[in-house]
Amino acid sequence: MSAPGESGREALNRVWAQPRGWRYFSEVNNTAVGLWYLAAGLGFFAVAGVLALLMRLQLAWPWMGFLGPEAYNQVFTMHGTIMMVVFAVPIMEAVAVYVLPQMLGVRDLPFPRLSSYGFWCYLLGGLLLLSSFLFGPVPNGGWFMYTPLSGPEYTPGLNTDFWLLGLTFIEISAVAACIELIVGIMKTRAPGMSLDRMPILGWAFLTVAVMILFAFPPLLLGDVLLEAERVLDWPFFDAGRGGDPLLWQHLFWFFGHPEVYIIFLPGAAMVSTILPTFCGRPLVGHQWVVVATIATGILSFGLWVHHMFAAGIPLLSLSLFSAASMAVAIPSGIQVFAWLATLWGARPRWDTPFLFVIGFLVIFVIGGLTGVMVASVPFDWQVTDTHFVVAHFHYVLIGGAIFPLFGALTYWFPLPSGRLMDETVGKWSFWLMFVGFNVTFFPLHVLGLLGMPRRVYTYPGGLGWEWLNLTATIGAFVLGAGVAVFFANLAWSWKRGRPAGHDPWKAGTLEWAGPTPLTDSGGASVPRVRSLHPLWDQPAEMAAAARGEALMCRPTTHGRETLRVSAVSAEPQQVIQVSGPGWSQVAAAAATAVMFGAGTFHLWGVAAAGGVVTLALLTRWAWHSDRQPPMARVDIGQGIVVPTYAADHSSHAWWAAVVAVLFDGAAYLALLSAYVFLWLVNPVWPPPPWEGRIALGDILAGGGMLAVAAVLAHAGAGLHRRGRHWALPAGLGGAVAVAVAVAWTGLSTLTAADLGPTRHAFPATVWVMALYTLVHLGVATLLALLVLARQAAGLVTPVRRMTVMMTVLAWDFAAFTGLASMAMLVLWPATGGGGGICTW
Amino acid sequence: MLQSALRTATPQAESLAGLWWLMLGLSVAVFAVVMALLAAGLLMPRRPPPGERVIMVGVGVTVVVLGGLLVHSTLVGARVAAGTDGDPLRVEVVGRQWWWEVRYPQDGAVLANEIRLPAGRPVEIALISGDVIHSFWVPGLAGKMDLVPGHPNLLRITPAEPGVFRGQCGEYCGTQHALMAFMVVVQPPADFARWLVGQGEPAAEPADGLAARGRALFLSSGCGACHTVRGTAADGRVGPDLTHVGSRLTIGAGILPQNVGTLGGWIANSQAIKPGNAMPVFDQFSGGELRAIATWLAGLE
Amino acid sequence: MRMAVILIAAAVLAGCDEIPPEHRVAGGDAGAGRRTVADIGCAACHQVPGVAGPAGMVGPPLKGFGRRAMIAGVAANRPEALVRWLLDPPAMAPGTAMPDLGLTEAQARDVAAFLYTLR
Amino acid sequence: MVSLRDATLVVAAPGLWFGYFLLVYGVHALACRFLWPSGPVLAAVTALTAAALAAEAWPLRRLARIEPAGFYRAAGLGLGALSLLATLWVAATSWMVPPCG
Repeated sequence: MSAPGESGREALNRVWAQPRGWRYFSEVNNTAVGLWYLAAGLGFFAVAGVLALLMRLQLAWPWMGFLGPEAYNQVFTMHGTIMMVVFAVPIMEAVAVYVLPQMLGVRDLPFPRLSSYGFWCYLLGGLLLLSSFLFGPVPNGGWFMYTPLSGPEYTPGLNTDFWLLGLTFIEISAVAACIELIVGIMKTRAPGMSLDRMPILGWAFLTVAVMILFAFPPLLLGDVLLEAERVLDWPFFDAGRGGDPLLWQHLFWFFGHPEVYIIFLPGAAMVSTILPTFCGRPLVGHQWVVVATIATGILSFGLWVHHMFAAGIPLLSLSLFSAASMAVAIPSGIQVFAWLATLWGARPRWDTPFLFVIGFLVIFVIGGLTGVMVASVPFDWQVTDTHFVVAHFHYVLIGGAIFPLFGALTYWFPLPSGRLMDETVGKWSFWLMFVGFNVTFFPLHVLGLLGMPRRVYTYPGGLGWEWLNLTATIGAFVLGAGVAVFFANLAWSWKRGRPAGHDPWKAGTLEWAGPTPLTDSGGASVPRVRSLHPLWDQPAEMAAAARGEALMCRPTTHGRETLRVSAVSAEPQQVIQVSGPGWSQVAAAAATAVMFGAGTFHLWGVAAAGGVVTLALLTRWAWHSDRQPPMARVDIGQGIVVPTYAADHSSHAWWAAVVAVLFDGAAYLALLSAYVFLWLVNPVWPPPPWEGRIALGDILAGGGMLAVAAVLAHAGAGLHRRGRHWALPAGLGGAVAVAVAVAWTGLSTLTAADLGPTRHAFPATVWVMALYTLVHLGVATLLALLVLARQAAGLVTPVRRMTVMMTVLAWDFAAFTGLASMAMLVLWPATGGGGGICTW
Repeated sequence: MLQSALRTATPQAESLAGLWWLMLGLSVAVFAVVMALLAAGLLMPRRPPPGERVIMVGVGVTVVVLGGLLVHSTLVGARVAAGTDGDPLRVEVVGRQWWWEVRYPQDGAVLANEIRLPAGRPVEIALISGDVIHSFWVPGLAGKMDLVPGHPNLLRITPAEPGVFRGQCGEYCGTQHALMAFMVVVQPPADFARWLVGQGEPAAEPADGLAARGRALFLSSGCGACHTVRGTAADGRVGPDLTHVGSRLTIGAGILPQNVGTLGGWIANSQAIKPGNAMPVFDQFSGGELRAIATWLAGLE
Repeated sequence: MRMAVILIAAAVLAGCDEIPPEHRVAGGDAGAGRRTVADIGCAACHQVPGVAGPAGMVGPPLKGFGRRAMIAGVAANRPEALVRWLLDPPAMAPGTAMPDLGLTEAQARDVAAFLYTLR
Repeated sequence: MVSLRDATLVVAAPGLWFGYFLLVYGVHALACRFLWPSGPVLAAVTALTAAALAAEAWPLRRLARIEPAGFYRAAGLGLGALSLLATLWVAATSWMVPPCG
């Protein structure tokens, strides 16, 4: 559908044109948002890198007076936190947002506005965390924030609050990326790119997104519980009142260990992308590398206790985690052998990206070997929390992620800039980084064995640590110089680099199909893919696609659109209209920032106002979603006709809803696990004062009403689908009424039971479970009201019913988790011998 | 090296060091092989890539090596954790921000930042947290074991022969985590027995007038609100027990040698030495008064 | 870093024989003196260039000691007086906080020699 | 054509392993808390998991007929083999160590 006389390409350029001037920041397209993400990530990297240099200066010699203990503790906390949470994971998401759509051959991911909202939350959350340097109470509990040190008694200032709220804010971006990547990779690929033809990078980001889905919710729960302990004095981690400091460690490391692989897997995938290009041949054992990627992702969830080998946990439990930790080395081995086999006799080209890949291989193998060492329980008793571990994980993370990332930045630099980075300067930056890295971190292995712990701001002389530390400090500045040279090269080459032209590296994947720099629309048409390396195996077709002679060579629904395909075999299913520029995501992020910023300072009124505004903006956003273009079916070329709207279980929107519910469900499972954990560590559960506080009848009645609410929502939606328009208000209205009744009776029952959440971890946990259900009933109610309003406005029909499906899902989830909580409270303690909370 | 994990004096630490040397040998071999393959692959003349079978071969070798290591490491862990048979000496160590209280419950001895053990006898060290999480680590004697509030832990070691070993907190525990060290002195059993009897006794009487003046100043300046000196009115429980402070090797939790000079310096301005520690600055004394208190304390052997 | 530079500089200066004749300590070994200063923990009270230690703030910092005119304000800064001071400070200045540290005569000479390298 | 359900089958094995891992960890924690004998339970769970992992190879064979390239079948078998190995390692270590020590 173009204006009269307009060619397909002109129409594409019009609808995909990026706004100019300050309006540029209203853009939501991945080629803009991905770049901002990358720039912000590198900015935070630079900050954390400077913090690292400050630490190395302080440790250069015994008793240095450069940083005092408090300053040093703040610096190492912020270095770790920024590197892990504000740099490493987001920069990988940034690469995914920028490169994946091009590599998968589509114009954009399915939810650009969500990506953009995620970016703004990330940027503002990172700045909130950094702003603690302005206000003074810089987080100082280490990036792992162990309780009770980080709790209200030992850190009464706002230090921990900055960390907890800053991270929670940033996690919004992780959730957004997780939804965007899972749905994007599974549902928006070029036709014909079945999963077996999907590049490793796609597999890695799919795995990583699924890992985020299950790893981040426990941290989120931990954040909420710790903030509740700090603000409300609910003693989840206080051993004196039935809590347990180890609960925090379990929640944190259930996130913290997969986190490392969330960073490493994309790095490895970048290697699997760059290496074949420079060797001019496909990756040997592609399918085994896919297997290794998936296996690493899942095995990494069986490793979390290996951060707690010295905590006094029974040896048998430790041994299980030791076995899993050794097992995870096998998939890494698969990848290393696949790379070696690909290199074998390939006579590769030695450009900078390839140098970074080789540097990666050397460093990562060392990091992997020390990783096997620390997987050994008894050896880890010696080296855990020493500089040996510092050396190990910097070998894995800098070697496994930073070197591939810098290689990848050099490799993909032509896509946004149309230019190549300077080769000579690039080689300088590589060698400075490679030498500096090893000089910095190799001596730390020895220091750890000589007894130097981590997180010490100084150390006495005479222990044999002086010269190794001095060497490491000198190395750190060489490494820093290498990074600075790399950044200078980025800046200089952006405008002045040699023009890259078409496919400068002779790569085989789709992001290089068109000209550089990328056009705003991301390509003149969408190709049909028949190979893992389309540019190598079907060059003529790809050239035709680049000329606009394949699919979707003009906008068929007036707006920006991308193609939805079937998840496995990538058959075209639907043309999706995606969002264009606008400010609602920026405004929503700003309101969210007010909420978290004010919350950090415990200004609850302002925070609540920010929350209400955020909710209002999100509602407005939701109001304009679930669009149904006027034409029901469109021809996207080559005789392929697809619908423009679908509300079924293959729809991208439904997938997104399911992913969101899985995330929420993972948080709920973490909550249940916390409940079971506290039950196991307490000798009597519930403790005697809480026995028989609630009548069983009250609980059964509450559970019954929850079930009724879900059934009503289902019935209303089902009848509405069959054309009974009245059924929707009746069903959803009934569900809302029942929810109000449940909330009312539940709250009055709990209040009457006088549980006293500050007295013990048991009543505090019961309250959290109750509040969880109440919040979810609230969300379900809001969604129901939104759907009813949309119906009144004619935006919901028996066909256009995606919002109805999502609302019913929310009711199901609220009812299901509420029932599970009640069952837990009633049944679980009874099996432990003690009396339950209920009077039977 | 006082604090090295490779200079060991118990069968337990010995096993851990043995594990290290074994894994180092394996790792060097693996690294050499991988680097040789990498170099060969990069340098050789152009040829078609090998089939996927090589990956399988590599993975097979990895599985065998790792499996063997896992079995060995698990067995070593079980052996080390079990300790050795015999009638164990029980010592209690309470970690506090940022020092260690050491108790010998059977003998009534209480001291700080120094543990003495008899050579040749199994020891059970009960590890108790007094506030936040700490970790007890004497690399020459054993691996780390955390002190977790609500979870008393037990560490079993058997010091083999006399020697002095430095230990240090292994888990980040706040401002002065870095300067939370202690000494472990392994003595011949007879020396140890004598020492333990002495530690159980009340403080010695002042040897001279200067020391007597020091004791009077100590008691009149409020030091007893935090410190205990058995045999005097000082019975505070906040800071270390000073009854036999003059017999210890270090002050300030293993960071300075103990002598009359460092004691005086610590009293007058410990915040300059160990910023953030719980002891306030006592800068109200005259030079002579400070010297008197330090002299008395240094004489409490 | 700074400490390392100072340390190297001190070593170089010591070797350069720039110590004026009136500050030569007969039988004093500056290197051994530096080790003694580190071993007995002078840093609890004094900041001593070339000896890593906590920033003691009880007595005067010893930077530039070789250019000081007086010892503790009671005696001219000459080797014999310094050795006497190190052996028993209260004997020379009864009100001083610095105690008799129980140094041997040889140790005191070494320490004195070291202190004169601090210029 | 390979369906979403087939693709799910490909990644089922490591999921099985993870369930097994959590179960062993949980059963062991419960056994130590309440002094149950955990050995027979763990042996039974291990045998069941290993059997399930082996049985997964059968439906994967079907994929070979509908997908000549062999990608899904190979990936499924590879993940199954790795999961079986990890299961056996976990079982072996839990055998070698005294419980609740």
